[in-house]
Amino acid sequence: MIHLRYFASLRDATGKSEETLDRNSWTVKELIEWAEENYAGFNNKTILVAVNEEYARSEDIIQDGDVVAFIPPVSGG
Amino acid sequence: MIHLRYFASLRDATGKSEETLDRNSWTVKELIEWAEENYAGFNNKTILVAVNEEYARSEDIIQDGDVVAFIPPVSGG
Amino acid sequence: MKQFEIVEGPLHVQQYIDYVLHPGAGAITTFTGHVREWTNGVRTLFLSYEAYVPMAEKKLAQIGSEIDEKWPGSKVSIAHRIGELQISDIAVVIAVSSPHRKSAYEANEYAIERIKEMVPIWKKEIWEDGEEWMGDQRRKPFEGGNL
Amino acid sequence: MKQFEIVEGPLHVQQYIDYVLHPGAGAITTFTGHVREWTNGVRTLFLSYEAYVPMAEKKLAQIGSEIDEKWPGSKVSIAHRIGELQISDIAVVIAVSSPHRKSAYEANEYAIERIKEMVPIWKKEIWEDGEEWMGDQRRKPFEGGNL
Repeated sequence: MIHLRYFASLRDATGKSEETLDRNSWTVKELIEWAEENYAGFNNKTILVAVNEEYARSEDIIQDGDVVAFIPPVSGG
Repeated sequence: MIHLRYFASLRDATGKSEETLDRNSWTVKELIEWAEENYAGFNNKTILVAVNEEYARSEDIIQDGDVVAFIPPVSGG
Repeated sequence: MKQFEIVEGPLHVQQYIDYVLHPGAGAITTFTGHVREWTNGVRTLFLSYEAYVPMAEKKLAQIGSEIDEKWPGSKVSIAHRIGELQISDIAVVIAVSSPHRKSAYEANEYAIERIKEMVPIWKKEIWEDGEEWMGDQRRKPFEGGNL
Repeated sequence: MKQFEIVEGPLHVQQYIDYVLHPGAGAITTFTGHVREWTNGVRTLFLSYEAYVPMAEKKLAQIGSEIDEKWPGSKVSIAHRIGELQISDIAVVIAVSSPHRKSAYEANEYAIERIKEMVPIWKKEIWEDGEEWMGDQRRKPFEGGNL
């Protein structure tokens, strides 16, 4: 299982702040493709993914139990 | 008459913080030369002169009643 | 308070100055980012900030480590507020001390640039006729930066 | 308080931040210069500052005018303390607000450089084995600068 977190515009787009998927061994790239198919408002050109609170690369593998956050363009400060 | 003010190292060098001279129509240059002759520790290469609280140039004329301050290298901040 | 923190209430600058002050500090710079009423002729009513809190605090601490490395002898503390903020409220405070002033200015500006680049915090602007989540358009793609 | 002032007691940063804060300010930077205990391996016991007070306040105000001209929309307040200062005490505080952060950093650094260049304030360092009036060795000759 992987735990997904949605923030800001992506929370608005999905209508949820988290959910759990019964998958593992996906790459980050595969997960983003899944999100693009399932939700409007996801754009792999601007969204980053954090796995267990660290930015991950497209080819990184998501393991069972990981917490995965979709990070839209940040605007702190 | 011109009113002279001494600060910091120049106050230490002259042993006074102010004095009045019975002169007028000196240039700034002439005043500095007078100070160099009368007091140790005056160096026209590093000392600036302010006339009535504004920096003055060597050729500026000091008028009767002016307040003239000798400004050693500053070190605020 | 923590050296690097996300908080829900008002930010008080003095607290962060006190944190970085020590006998070897000759200079302290602070930066505070405030909610500005007008941007390009559009009036902001208020802002709402959201963060991925644990990751944001980690990333603020990472900025602290980067500063330690680039400006040895400096000390930094950073806090960002989340929730609803009114005009003039402080959204972020950065305090940096260093033996000499040049580092204190440079490290402070570095910190705010890095925050805007990669700390997972989002701002929603609320105007009279709408609202929108902001995203930094100048943001570097992942491949180019050291996120 | 005055916008540009020489004071004899402790300086409180918040006061100067409050002075420059307004609804159009998106960024505020502060600089505080503190008495540092060690300089090049020599231990400072305390410092003593002296100023030509009325001229120093005029010159601080002049720096304010220069900043208004160079960074329109910014607002600045500067105070320098005189008398005897202990380790970590604040000697100078500079607060600058501006719509955007870049100006707030630049104008603030400009202010401290100008203070060190031309405001009639002098620092005496008191060590365990002596004391000396300091003078900025990098100071520009009168002819070169815009004092």
